[in-house]
Amino acid sequence: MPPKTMAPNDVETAHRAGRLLWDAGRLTAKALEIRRDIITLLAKAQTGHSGGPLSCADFGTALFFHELNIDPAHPTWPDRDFWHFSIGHVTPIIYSLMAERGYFPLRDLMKFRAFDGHAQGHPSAHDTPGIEVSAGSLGQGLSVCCGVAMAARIDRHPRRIYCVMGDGEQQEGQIWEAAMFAGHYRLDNLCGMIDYNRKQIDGDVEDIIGIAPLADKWRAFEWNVLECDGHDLADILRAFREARGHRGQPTVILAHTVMGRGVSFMADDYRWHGKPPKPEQAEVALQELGTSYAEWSERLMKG
Amino acid sequence: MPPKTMAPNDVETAHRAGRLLWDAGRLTAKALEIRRDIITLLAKAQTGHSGGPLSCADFGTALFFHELNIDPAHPTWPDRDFWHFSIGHVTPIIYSLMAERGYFPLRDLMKFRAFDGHAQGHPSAHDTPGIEVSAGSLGQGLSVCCGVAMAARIDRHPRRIYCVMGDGEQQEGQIWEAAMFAGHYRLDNLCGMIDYNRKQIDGDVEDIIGIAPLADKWRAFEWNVLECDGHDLADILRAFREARGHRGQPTVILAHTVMGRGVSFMADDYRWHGKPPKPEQAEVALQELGTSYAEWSERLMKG
Amino acid sequence: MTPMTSTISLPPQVEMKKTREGFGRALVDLGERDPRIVVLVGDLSESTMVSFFAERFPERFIQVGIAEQNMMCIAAGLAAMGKIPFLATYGAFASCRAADQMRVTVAYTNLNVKIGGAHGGISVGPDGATHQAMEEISIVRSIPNMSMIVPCDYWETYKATIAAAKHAGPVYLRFGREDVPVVTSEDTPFTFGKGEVFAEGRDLTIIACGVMVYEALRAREALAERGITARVIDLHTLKPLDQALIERCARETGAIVTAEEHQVNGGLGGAVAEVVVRSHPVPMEFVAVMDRFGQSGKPAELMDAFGLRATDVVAAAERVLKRKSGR
Amino acid sequence: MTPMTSTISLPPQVEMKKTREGFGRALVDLGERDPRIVVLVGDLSESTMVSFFAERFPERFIQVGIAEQNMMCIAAGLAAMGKIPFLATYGAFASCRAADQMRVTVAYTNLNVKIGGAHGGISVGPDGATHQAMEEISIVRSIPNMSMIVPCDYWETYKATIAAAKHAGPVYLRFGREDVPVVTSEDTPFTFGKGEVFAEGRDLTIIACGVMVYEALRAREALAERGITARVIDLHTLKPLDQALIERCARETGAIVTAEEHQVNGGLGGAVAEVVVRSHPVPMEFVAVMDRFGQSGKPAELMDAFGLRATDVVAAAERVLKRKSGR
Ligand SMILES: Cc1ncc(C[n+]2csc(CCOP(=O)(O)OP(=O)(O)O)c2C)c(N)n1
Ligand SMILES: Cc1ncc(C[n+]2csc(CCOP(=O)(O)OP(=O)(O)O)c2C)c(N)n1
Ligand SMILES: [Mg+2]
Ligand SMILES: [Mg+2]
Repeated sequence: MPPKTMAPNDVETAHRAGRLLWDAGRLTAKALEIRRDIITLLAKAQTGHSGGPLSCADFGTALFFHELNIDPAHPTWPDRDFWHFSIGHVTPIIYSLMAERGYFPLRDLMKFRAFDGHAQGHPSAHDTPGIEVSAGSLGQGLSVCCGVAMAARIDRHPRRIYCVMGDGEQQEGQIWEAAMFAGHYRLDNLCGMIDYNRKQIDGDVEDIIGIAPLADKWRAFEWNVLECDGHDLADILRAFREARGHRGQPTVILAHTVMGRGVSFMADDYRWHGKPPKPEQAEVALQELGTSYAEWSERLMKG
Repeated sequence: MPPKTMAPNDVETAHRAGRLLWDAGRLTAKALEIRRDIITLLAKAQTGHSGGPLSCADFGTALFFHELNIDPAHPTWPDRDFWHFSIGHVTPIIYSLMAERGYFPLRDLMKFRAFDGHAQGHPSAHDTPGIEVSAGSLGQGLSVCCGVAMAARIDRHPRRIYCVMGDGEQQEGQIWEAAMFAGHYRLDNLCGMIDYNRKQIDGDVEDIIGIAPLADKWRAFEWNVLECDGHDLADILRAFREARGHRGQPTVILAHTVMGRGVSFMADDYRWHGKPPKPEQAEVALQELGTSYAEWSERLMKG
Repeated sequence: MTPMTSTISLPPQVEMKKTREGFGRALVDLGERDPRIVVLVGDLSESTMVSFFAERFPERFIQVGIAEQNMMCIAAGLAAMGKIPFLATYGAFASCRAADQMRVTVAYTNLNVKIGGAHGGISVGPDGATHQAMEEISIVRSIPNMSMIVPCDYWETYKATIAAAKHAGPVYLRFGREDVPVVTSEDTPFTFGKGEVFAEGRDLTIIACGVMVYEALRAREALAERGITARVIDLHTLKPLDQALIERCARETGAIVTAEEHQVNGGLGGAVAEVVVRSHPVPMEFVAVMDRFGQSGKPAELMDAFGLRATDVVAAAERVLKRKSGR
Repeated sequence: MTPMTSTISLPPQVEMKKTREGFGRALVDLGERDPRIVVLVGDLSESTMVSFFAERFPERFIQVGIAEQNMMCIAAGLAAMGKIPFLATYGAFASCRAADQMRVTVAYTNLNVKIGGAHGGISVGPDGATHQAMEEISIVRSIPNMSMIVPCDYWETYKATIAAAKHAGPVYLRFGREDVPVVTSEDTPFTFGKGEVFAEGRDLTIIACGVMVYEALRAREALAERGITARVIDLHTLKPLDQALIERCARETGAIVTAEEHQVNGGLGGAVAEVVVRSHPVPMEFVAVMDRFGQSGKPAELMDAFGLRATDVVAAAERVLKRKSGR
């Protein structure tokens, strides 16, 4: 069985099993590549969501390249941690993280939402190796993770379970059913992460149906609540550490983020929730991210 | 149009419109009759729920005989307040309150759950005059009341809206969708009441899926939270007064009650959630309530 | 009494038993054999009879409370980790309250989740319309990857539950509330995905599921007295559908009556009609709930009032035979 | 080109327009005329095109956020107070996420709630299976008191929305995401509850709904070239069903092909089959999604891959004609 953890310097390819435990500096660099992937694959597909994937990019990278104990070469490795994005629409970052971590070739990203590719518009276990449970209808993921956490408890397995949620998604009642369940059963192997970018499709979350005070809500549902700057890798790692150390309660991390973060003209603009950059916009975005479509798409096609 | 309020002593029949504003003493006496109705109609039907109706008996009586501005003779009176039991299974008290208040003859209670009666196992707008929206699937009622409250706001109508919920029912996520909605829109014409009897079908609420700290939850959803002794009529009236006076937020009243309250062998026993007393048990219960099946069923049949 | 062979013959007095008890008992036996079996319930342990399992295997029993959406997805998570979860609630909530979760998380992922929907049909009785689930067949059949079984009695429910555990993939089991006639025995054959020929006949075929199988068998006796031989099919598996058997019955008997304790739109009748028109069109009549909500009453009163009795099957048989013979 | 009269004739180049835009425009016109009209949305204002109404009547527009169950019941409360609420979300969530609320609170109470289900069908495209609603007909038809309309183009969606407001009782409206051919005009007749004969024919009847009406009309042209005259019915109202028209088509043409962008189990085909076997059994073939989930891709690619094209309708017509003539 592969080792549970390994020193960062062992790792040259992302195909190794276990926790990568990358440091903040290295994660910051990888998050930049993830953002380049997101823009590039969206530019190629000309369909898909830009805003959420970019706000998830930093903590998503920390999750995959530091925190998770996984073996992308063996997605069903029995000792794996379980990760799940309840916000199925952020497939651009899900697939980018998976490809960069080694679940499948980078070139697959260039067939995002394509008829002849596996990278469906919303995560499909039937199509993509490493996706364990399909998603796309909001509010269901935390419940799925509660089931995985209960299975681990029944099996006395040390597996940790990570669930990424959206802030608009908090409006779905099922989230609170799952919250109540996990609080009741004190599922401390469960860690929820909320992409608190303050935007959803129709505008600002607080204008649509306000979710504040969000920390109070989770606390009232008997969860351990942590907050972090969702774009500061060091702060994100600190939150992960605290979550891992907390016993007797599930932990939720409110990751304060900015929708569209990393691309000037997308940042903090809800209108970028669900649309891809046009080719010329993508070029500008990729310049801001220190590359070009030609360069980065070539990297992906070769990968 | 009928008067909005009238002094208690005007009221001989319950058929008058407006708020009855009965005092605690008179309400306590009426609540005893309501309990007698509940046991009697359940004994007759030999099917139905005992526990919840008995825990709701006191605040239910205060709602119908003090608080609500209604005209049972004209259930669709445009100026009426709106009341709704989200816990559709407590039909024994719903029908008892309706009949005692004058929506339909008392004798109809003796056809509870009967093929040839209108008193369905769960409230049916199609069958029973005065039932405005059918219920029976838990968790939906507060949302209905949010819709009624929004209609009143659109029409600039002073109508007040009262929604009775269960404590086990708090486990349904839709309750929290409605709570978030009402908090967001600051629906201060809406008053939720929770029959906090600490029991549900399979046992103690805190053993099934704990809902505590319930007041914190509602506060975190931006509601004004009041608590009262759900069996002390004076305390219930105090809560209603405070709720009516509160502006800028919806109010929820946590009515601390005892399931099966009023009948010694039913009190605080979850096994009475969903079953009726056998004839001999009903006789004992009615003795405790100061009457007999013969006497009370005759009153109902004559009414 | 009838010239045709019959694998099932009813005594005048038939034993009565609850189908849901077959579910409860089977879960315990499954639990003994297979540690992967996990049971979830939404605050309805007694009425779904998973209480038997809860007592025997508390560590594999999960109380979810009143949260059906959550329960459906928790079961999905358990299945994703290799468990074989059975969830139990009333059919109205299993099929409707958690429909989106059944479609997206369970069925689209094709997870090994078993859904126990109790209190199906008008025979639920006094609880009234909201608790009388009669839309499950239409809903579940429309969702890809789902399988569905509507057993006819205690023993068949027991076997269906065992079969559901064996089948890899999501399965919806529908059962009722009341004591219903036990028409099969412990050793009556049961094959998932196949209809069972309970009685032979030449003049028409009665295809039934659930408690209506009993009514169909009684109807067959009544018809036999008038010299009419009716084949009776117990079509316990609604999905996948035994198309070959249905086509054969259409060809061999030339007329079909379906009988179900379910809404007429998209139910057993619809499922059979879809096969018949595509293979061998013959006259059909439907015995079902005619697109109306239920109501309170005694189960027997309701079965009568909603036209779900052997006499209603007989009447439908006579109508369909008239049409068959072109009169 | 074809001997039979046709009320709808297609130019080589047909204008393309979104059905959901007909919904959005109709809501504004309804709002002008009737102050009782209220519109609710679940964080999908643009894609359901209720944004037009929101701009024009902000005081009668209610943003519910991502909470479909809540939205369904809020609409019920508004209807109970005399409003005429239209709610809008994607069909997958309108039909599945809020199914229990639609059944118990809306339909059982028979409240005047109008449900706008956008993004129905495989043609939703790149979003993939979860967002391609293809179970709505089965679900909604099974619920008593519900009505359902699946309009074929922009103008029909506009008229269906107006008709839904006129009809007293709950109505489910299904429309798609993409630009689809505008086959009707502002003054093409539309009657709620009736099917429209879009083109006459003797040899078989093609009964279609939604975008498949266009494919049916194209198929009719192709068949005409082979001397086959196909009647084309636009069966926009799935419930209540125009049984008389379906029976007449069965009798007069002796063969039926149904075409729908929906799961084959319990959809339009099933609804028609239920009428056919009970009235005048004839061979039928179904053009539909064959009980499988959708996937990502361009709408056109998916319509081809899932067999929802005029050519597929033609092939089905040839199969059914073979069976009709007993070959
Ligand atoms: C049950 C359900 N309702 C509606 C949608 C449509 N939808 C997809 S994403 C989204 C907004 C989600 O907001 P948020 O969670 O904040 O994600 P973000 O916009 O920040 O990426 C909506 C309404 C859906 N996918 N599922
Ligand atoms: C959606 C839904 N799930 C389950 C049920 C079955 N059920 C009826 S009452 C009840 C328990 C409700 O508990 P609580 O709200 O505390 O009411 P009480 O038992 O105190 O009367 C349940 C699970 C239902 N009616 N609706
Ligand atoms: Mg957001
Ligand atoms: Mg309770």
